[in-house]
Amino acid sequence: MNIVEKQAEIVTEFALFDDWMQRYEYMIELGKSLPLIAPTYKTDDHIIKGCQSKVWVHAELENDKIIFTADSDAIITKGIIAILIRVFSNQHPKDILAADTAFIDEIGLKEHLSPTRANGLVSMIKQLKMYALAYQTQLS
Amino acid sequence: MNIVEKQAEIVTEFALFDDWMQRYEYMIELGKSLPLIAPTYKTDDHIIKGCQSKVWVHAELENDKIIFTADSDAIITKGIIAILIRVFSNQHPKDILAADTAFIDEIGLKEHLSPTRANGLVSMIKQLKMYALAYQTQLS
Amino acid sequence: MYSTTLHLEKIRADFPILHRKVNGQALIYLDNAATSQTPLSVIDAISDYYKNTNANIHRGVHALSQEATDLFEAARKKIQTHFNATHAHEIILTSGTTHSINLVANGFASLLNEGDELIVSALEHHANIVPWQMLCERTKAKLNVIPMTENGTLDMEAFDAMVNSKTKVVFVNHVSNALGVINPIEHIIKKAHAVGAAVLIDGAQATPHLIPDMQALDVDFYTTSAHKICGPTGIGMLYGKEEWLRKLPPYQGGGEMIDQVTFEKTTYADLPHKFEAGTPNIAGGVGFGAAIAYMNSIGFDAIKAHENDLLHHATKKLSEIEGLRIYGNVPNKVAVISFNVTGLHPYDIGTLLDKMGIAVRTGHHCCQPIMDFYQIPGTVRASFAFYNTHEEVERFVSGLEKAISMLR
Amino acid sequence: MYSTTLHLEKIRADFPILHRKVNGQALIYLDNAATSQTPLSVIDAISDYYKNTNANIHRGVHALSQEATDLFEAARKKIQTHFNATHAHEIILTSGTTHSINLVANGFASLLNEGDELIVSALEHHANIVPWQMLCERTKAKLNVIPMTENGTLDMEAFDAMVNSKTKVVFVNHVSNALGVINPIEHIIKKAHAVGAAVLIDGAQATPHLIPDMQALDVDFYTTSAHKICGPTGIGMLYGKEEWLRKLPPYQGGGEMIDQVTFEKTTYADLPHKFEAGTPNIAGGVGFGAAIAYMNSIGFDAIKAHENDLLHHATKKLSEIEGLRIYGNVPNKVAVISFNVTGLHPYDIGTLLDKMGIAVRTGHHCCQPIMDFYQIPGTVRASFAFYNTHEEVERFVSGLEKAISMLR
Ligand SMILES: Cc1ncc(COP(=O)(O)O)c(C=O)c1O
Ligand SMILES: Cc1ncc(COP(=O)(O)O)c(C=O)c1O
Repeated sequence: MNIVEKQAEIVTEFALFDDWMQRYEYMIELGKSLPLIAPTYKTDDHIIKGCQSKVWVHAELENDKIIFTADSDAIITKGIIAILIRVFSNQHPKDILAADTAFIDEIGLKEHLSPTRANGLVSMIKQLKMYALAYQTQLS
Repeated sequence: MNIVEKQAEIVTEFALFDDWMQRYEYMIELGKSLPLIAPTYKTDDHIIKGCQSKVWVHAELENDKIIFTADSDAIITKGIIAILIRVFSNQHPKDILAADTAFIDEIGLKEHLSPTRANGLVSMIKQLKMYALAYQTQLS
Repeated sequence: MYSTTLHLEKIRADFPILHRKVNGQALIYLDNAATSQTPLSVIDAISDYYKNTNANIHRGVHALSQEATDLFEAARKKIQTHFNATHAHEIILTSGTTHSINLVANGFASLLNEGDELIVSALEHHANIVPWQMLCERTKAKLNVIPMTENGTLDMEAFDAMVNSKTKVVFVNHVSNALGVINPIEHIIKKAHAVGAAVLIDGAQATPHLIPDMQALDVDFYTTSAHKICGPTGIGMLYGKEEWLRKLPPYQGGGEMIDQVTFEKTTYADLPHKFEAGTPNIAGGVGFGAAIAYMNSIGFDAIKAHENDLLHHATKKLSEIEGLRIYGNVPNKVAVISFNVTGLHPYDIGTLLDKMGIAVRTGHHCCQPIMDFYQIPGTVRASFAFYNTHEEVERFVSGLEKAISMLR
Repeated sequence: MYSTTLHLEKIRADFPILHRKVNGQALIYLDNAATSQTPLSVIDAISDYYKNTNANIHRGVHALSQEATDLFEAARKKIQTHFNATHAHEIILTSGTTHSINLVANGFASLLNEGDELIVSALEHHANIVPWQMLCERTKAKLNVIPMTENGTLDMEAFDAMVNSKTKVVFVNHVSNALGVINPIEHIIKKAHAVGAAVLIDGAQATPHLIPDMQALDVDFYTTSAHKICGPTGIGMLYGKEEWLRKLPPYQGGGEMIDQVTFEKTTYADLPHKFEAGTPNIAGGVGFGAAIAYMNSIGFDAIKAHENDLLHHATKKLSEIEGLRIYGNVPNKVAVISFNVTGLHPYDIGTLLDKMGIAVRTGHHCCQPIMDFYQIPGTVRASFAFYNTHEEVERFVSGLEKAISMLR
């Protein structure tokens, strides 16, 4: 599946829920399935700034595609990064760079999109795209 | 005349006027009759702080009564200090210290009574009373 | 189930924001330690100022300027009276607690020598740490820290042992914002004065709950922010004893704070203007005065009684939740509850409570040293004001239970 | 006889204060350079903030805190756009021009060495003199003064000769508040940059009348106060080029401006927070944004055209009065007229005008060096805004004539 298809899939899943409780419960569920970062990468230079909780992200290139792994000490944050990784992992750097993230709004997480500092979603997306940019440069 | 009588006299004079223009014209007139300070006393240590215009005041004791002289570079200020001096000059220190200054309000100069810094009336009264206090201490 | 000491329905009508919805739910505002809400009388005082009196103050001869000056100075006077300062000119109007503390710390730069000692407490807000660290860097003075104990109080034996003839300034908050614990400032002030040290008390978290008496405390500097006590943002006060304010050099240079300016030499104005450079937050000052008046119209005795009710009610209920730990759960505290639940991150709890319309603060509360002490990333902090109700406490507790069950 | 460029009746309806009486007369407010009046849209933005959104900003996870943060940051963005700064984080929200200049002057303390030179102009407001004098005292840097000429302009030949490789900072106002003269800042900036010096422009008196373009000017620091441009008191901005803001150390210590705090070592937050310690004037920031929006809804071209009309009309009328001298009566100026009448004290004129409901400012306007240059105790200053009318100019001139006849 490409990025757009994955986003559509997630939007469909979230559309099943009637209220925020179900959405958050599902997000917490997703957090538990997050492909965990190797402990050796859980260092300060893998931390994403701008979150009230700690988020570590690591990226590796496999067959010209980026594989993301991550972790967080907060479970909702873990759910959010899990959603992002489900969309962006195993994709070409250039596709990651080109992707838009309007689906976040559609799944009812709009409040996390504000560029303020309490939540880290904007910083997370930025960081994932930074990795993509780095690998993209390396590839071309 | 004692202080209270002089204040009453001034209030009576000002009661003749219908509007602020006449009052201010009379004040300017009074300013011109101000008993002028001797040039040797027109020094920085005779200046009253807190006026936008400069006001110099000098006090001398004659027969246990204080004689005030003054000057200002602004004519309205000169009028104000002239009124004060007319009331307080040639009086006993203890009477000056005891005097209240509500008559200022009665002659329509209330705005000058605000303890803010642009006009100096409050500072002037304070200064005249300081002189009175100094001489009073000297006398007793 | 409204409290008997306060007419809460009437009081809540004074605060428009308390009637709004958040995420589809009636707002329960329990973030009062971060900033308090603003009653209509304060909002109106600010609006009225701009609609009727707005002018730059001091030195203006025209009527508006005089009226605006009078309003601003009347506010200073109200603040003086409220805190029982000896003189109105001992009340410096600043932009807030942070500004006040920086003003004092900067002023001591010229009064300290290498080897002098300063004492801070482990319970301080960053605003009462960082300015002094900057001062120590500039002067090579040494910063000593009163350690905290597991229950969130200060180790006063350690403090007593720390004070000596080299001690020059002691700065401690009256009430800890992260924990709500009231510190023994009377003792600290006496002890510091015995060696000739000055004491600055950060009262940002005390003034919403009690009235500190400047003369009775005999404190050298005391500071707070209007926005913590129903006033507007951008204004606060620094109380300073006259003799100390005369000793300290001015902080910022500009208009109002000067007597004479030439390029060769500048002399400074008298108190309080020496420390109030530039156009002040005039409307803010007027709003600050209105806030003090509002709080007093409610009455601090009634405020204290009601808040204590809320505190005890909430503490009791929370204590029944398994795995919940309250930090600083001591008798001598204000209506602030800082807690964690085993295995859960404060951010997760705060996020879910927010979805239920309940506003609490999560994180380090600008007190990283306290978090380091407990080795936690932060806490959930519910802080109450006199306009909160027992029903809100109930809804908060059941909301918390729901959040916990979702997260576990 | 309303101006054709602006719908003045409609505009004046936005300002409640313009309809009040002073000393029994309709107010004519000609003290706009001291502070401008506040339109309803700004007053309402502030009230609405307190009624609907008030919360402490940044780091709060709850909805109110997020909304308040968004409002505050949207204001920053509006200001950035208005002044065409490259980045929003180059806009530091301060409590006003005085605070801004002190922030920069303090920052240079660690960047200067003995023997370095600073250049100030003879036309500056005390706010742009005193902080630098304090800096010179701390660093032993030397303060050079660009002299002024009899007509109120700067002696640019003297400036050109003054700039050299030791010059580190040049600070000049865009427009002189005492005279209204527009200074050749483009030339000053270029010349200073040629020797690697930084330039701070005090724009407090320019921003009510024109839109300075940060990128086109290539200026290093630019500052103004919201209360000069229809905004609230207690808030202002410091624009700083990113590279300079990174170079300068923080000014005040406290919450928000830190990254990590321990008693051993504290690291600072990123721009703009590094310079915004403590709870900012949140409502003030929101009001500042609303003021910028309001001014743009009128349009600066229209503002300029109308103000020039008023200026020329008033200048022509005043010039006909015997013994009246206008200081800084040059073509390149904003709508400010500073004058004296032979033999009369400005205080007397101001006092009598006030009795007629006409608010002008008298005194040294926080520019004692200019008064010393002309050897006068002060001037009468009438400063116009876009909401003033030709009728008001007429009434001001005839009021002045009446005052003069009373005083002579
Ligand atoms: C040119 C100039 N600079 C600085 C200031 C100081 O501004 P504020 O008092 O708002 O800090 C003013 C305002 O009087 C001014 O006109
Ligand atoms: C104890 C304490 N000190 C200082 C501050 C800083 O106050 P402000 O942000 O109003 O400057 C706060 C507010 O958060 C506080 O709670």
